[in-house]
Amino acid sequence: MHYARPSSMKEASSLMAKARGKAFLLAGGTDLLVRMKGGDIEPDLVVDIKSIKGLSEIKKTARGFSIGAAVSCAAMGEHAGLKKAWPGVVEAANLIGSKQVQSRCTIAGNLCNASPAADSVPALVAAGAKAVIAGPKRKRTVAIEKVTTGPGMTSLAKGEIIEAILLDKRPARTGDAYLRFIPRTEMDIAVVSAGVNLTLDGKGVVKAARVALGAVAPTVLLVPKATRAIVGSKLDDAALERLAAACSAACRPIDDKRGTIEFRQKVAGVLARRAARIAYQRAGGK
Amino acid sequence: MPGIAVTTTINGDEVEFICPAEETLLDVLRDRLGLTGAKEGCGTGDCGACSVIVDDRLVCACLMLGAEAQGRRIETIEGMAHGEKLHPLQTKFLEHAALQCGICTPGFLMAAKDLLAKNPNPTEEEIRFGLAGNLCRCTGYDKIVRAVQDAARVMKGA
Amino acid sequence: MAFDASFTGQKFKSVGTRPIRPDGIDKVTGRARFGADFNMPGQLVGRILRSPHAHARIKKIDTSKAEKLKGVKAVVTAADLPDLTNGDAAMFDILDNCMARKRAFYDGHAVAAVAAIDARTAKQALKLIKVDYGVLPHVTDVDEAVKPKAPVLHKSVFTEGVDPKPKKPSNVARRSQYGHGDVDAGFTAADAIIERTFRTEQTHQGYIEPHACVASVNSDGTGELWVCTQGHFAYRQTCAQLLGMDVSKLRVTSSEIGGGFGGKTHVWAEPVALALSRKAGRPVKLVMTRNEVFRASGPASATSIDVKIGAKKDGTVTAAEATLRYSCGPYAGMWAELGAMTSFACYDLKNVKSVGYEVLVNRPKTAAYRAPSAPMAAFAVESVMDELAHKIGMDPVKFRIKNAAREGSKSSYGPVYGPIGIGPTLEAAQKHPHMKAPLGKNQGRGMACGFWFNFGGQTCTDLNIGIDGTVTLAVGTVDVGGSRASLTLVAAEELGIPYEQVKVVVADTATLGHNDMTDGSRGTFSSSMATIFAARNAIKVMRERAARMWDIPVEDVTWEDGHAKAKGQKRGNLAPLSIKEIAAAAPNTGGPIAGHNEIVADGAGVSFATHICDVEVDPETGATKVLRYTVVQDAGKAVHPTYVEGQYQGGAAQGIGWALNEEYIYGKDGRLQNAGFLDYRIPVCSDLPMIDTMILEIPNPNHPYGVRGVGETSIVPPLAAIANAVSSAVGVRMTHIPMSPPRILAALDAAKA
Amino acid sequence: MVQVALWGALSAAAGGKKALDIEAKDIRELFRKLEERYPGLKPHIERGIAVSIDGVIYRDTWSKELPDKAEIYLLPRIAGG
Repeated sequence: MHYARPSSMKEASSLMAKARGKAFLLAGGTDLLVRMKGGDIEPDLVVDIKSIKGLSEIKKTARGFSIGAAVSCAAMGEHAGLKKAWPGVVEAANLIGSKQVQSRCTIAGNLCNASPAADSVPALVAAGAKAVIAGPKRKRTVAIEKVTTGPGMTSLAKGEIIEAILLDKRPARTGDAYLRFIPRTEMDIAVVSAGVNLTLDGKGVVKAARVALGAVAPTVLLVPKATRAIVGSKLDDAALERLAAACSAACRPIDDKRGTIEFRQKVAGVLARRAARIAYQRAGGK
Repeated sequence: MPGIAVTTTINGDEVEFICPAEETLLDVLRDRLGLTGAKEGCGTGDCGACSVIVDDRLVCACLMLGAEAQGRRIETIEGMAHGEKLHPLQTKFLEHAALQCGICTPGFLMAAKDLLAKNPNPTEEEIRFGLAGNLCRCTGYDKIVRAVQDAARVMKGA
Repeated sequence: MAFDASFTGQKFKSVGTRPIRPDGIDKVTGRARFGADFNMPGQLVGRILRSPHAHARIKKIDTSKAEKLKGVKAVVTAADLPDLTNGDAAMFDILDNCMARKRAFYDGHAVAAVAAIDARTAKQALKLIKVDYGVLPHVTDVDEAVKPKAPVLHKSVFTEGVDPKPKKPSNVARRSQYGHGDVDAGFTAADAIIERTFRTEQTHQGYIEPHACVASVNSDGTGELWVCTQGHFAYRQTCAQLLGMDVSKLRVTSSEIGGGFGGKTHVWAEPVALALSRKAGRPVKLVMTRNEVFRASGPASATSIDVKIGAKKDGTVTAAEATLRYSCGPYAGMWAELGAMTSFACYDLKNVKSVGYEVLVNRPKTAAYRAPSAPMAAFAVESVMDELAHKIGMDPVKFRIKNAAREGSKSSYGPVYGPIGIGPTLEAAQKHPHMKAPLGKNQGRGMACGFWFNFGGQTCTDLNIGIDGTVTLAVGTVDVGGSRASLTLVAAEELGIPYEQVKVVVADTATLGHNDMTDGSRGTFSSSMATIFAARNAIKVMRERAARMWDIPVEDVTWEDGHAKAKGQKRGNLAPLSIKEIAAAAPNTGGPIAGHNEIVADGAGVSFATHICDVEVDPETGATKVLRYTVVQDAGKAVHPTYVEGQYQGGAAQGIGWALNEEYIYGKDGRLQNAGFLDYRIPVCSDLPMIDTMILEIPNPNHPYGVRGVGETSIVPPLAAIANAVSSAVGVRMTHIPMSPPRILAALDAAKA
Repeated sequence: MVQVALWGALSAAAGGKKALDIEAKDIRELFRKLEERYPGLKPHIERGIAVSIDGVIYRDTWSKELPDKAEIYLLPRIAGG
């Protein structure tokens, strides 16, 4: 195995594009090294992107936030501005693994690992976040939900690297939240999860909503019917029940070692309902 | 395949080593540098027995490549005491019998040190969640939490 | 409860205090050397190739390519571990488990091993070994395995203990039965009967330190083994027999051990490491990965248990019956039998019957796990006791107190009890403030009792007085959880000197006589007994030396407070002699001073506990949070109370994990799906509350200080205590452990439907 | 004379007998006489069995004396954790 530590995106992209054999990017390494240990993969090349300038920074821009691909989730949790604007995204990022894992793991890595159960992804999808993807020839910006195409699979071409994750600026009366279900209180992979992002009008009526579910389908699901269930409501009990039912109905889960189909369907609705309530309060609703 | 030459700082001392690209920091510490205080309980970041502090952040040495240590500042259990003087956490772990078999102890001490550095006045719940990345199978955690609470008290007074 | 006055009156100076453990400083500074922390010159790295199949014939193994790889120094298969067991069936099973011979019996069964110059080469070499498997039908489920059409693991197994002998082979290796009286008559006399079937899934001890050893075998037939084990003498015996070595020529040193809980009472990879070293002619270090620990060491049984108990309206249990099916892995054990013996041991019953079936399945060999087999039986029995109490309208604690075994009760497994602690633990629990604390919405309280036998066994110690009067105590029981602190206290107590003047070490197999393992809660019980007698022998020598120093008859020398004192009026002017003074004069009074003792430390008193817990269940997700937990247990005499509390808390925590989340999950292909700490979910710090403890001291009349073993019983009640609490919180009786959120939610849905 | 109760698999190995009266002064003599009378018990004794004498369990001490009229239970040698 070769280890490379490029100092620019161009160099990194070129290394990845030209690599013969199996090449992997290394940011936090909290998925990559586990897979190497288990013998699932034997990389020929590992490209460490942490020395690339700017990649370890959270930038506040005119349009919102740009989170570099090498920013650790712990650093996201320490960024007061980001936390205030996108509490749901930050709490989702901070749920990945232990404190030890938090010091290293990144949301870009969480996204590219392409697990349906990735904690940060439903929150990012609900938030309408975008990924800036740099390739050998051009840069493109795509919606988060377009990045993963199935378990372990992404739409990234050879040589393409996520450079940053973009989050919009937050207007007033908006709020997001993320909840996941795990059997323990920490250290587990989500059995089912839900991210909700709401915008209210001056009267507390839901104007816009995005609801995303994790671990209930091959990729994170954006649920338009859930949006329809609550837009126009003040998130009363009936709206919440409609939301839960829409989420349960949208699930296409499997039975596996972490949970059953029935459990995931039912709890997806429960979590969406609970997350919506938190997001609503954060948006100033009562 | 040629190894990678790495210069790093461990417990305040500059250290040089050469390791294959795929070797983890844990294997470097234990097998190349003789620092066996960090333990391998799982090799997959699930038990925390290999916890070390890298540039003021707590990490699992099993989830970091040795090559990544270049230019970093690493603290391990071997550097926790100052000469003969134990760190208050070490003293409190002994006084509270916060260890039975002791295999998880170095990892817990590093995690607790990191926790108190970032939050000198943690609640019981903050301690429990802060140490959730470290598995202990002997104690049921009760005495570990009490030792950390007591150490926090002592360190604030010092 | 009758107490032996000679025990309750004992006054101790050291025993019962809480000093810092002697091995502590090495453990908080990272200096303690565990199994994987030791190296030898020229050492190779050993790795094991394991079967990916649950059940397969091994047709052929081609190691030639691996042998040719540069850096590979030895490859071994079953051919390198020939059968030297001479008809000893139990030993053959151990051999076959260490290295599969004709068939691989489970996913993870070792089939070959390599020793190479580094880990990378060893890993590559494993890939070059070609094994030609003939895949066979498998069965991993304990209930499926007993069905008539289940694939039979061994054609040679005909259920033992059944008359007449069965005509067909089956997966039921043995039947055992315990009890007395007439259960049918008992049930006829009952006003209320509860009958239910329970299931528990397979759990692992989950010690944080994987199995690790360094083996070195020389061409002259001598060898050394450094290993993390609960019993280095037992490992020596087994390894020497399997390798055809002389027991005395294999020196085994026990490293510091990173947890065992029964899992390190059996050999796993150690004979393979020795075989590799013998073949390579160099030392070999072999450390299991966590994946290997889960797949190929020894978890506890999965079980399926039927329980039926009947009682009169006044609360008298009239009959109790249990049928217990325990999985053994591919080799017969006595796991169901232990379940049958312990199931009703807490109670004084007129009519009781328990029947155990040892069931063979394609899973790793079952090993001991802390009070082996008792927690599952207690779960079933204590759940039914709880339900029955409610059915007759009696408080569950009162119901248990009314039926509790006491001194003179005939136990359900046969013998009549001496002084025991079940009654007192129940009464203490009844009076505990925890019992009266208010409960909120979705919360429930449960309690349960537990029993374990405790062992004694072969033990010896060497106590040497140093030239400066300090004391070295060499013991042969491995220190798993702080026993060196307890044994230091005992030596200090008996000699009458300060704790700091005694240093305890665990001796290797070449420097001390045979000691049984640290299992069965025997470490402190038996080694403290041998230490007391060794100290008394040393005191006898020191009295003789003092007599010589004073030139008076030895009968006139007594021993008090760490000093020799002269008796009688005319000797009143003789200042007492300290150990230091006697030791300083030793070269001239007869040479070195020591005390030895070799015993069979029999008479370990049985142990009982009662646990109380409160839980809150989220009815929408099935998640359970343990809010409060209290352990009440009899310790006989707590030598170092802090470490006794630690045993109570640790056992309770393991039981909580077992009750709520821990389980082996097998796929249809017979492969283990969760061989890691990510998906085999042992409790993390944030899962648990503080665990309150209450130590009762009902002295064991068979120990000089009244000590009982304390290590195991604490894992027996939690499964039932939590099940009773959850059942109370959700209003549905939970019969399948672990009570994982999907199971709780499914049970709630089923109850609604 | 002591009364010996056989439990579990041992009873089957002794032709279904659940209790026996035997003249034996210690555990060794008890085992020897049991083996003579019931050869089926021999493999069990070799595998190791524990003896409960008036409620106290002995695993290894063959020289342990059996008091007259003592209540003796033969139990399997148990494993611990």
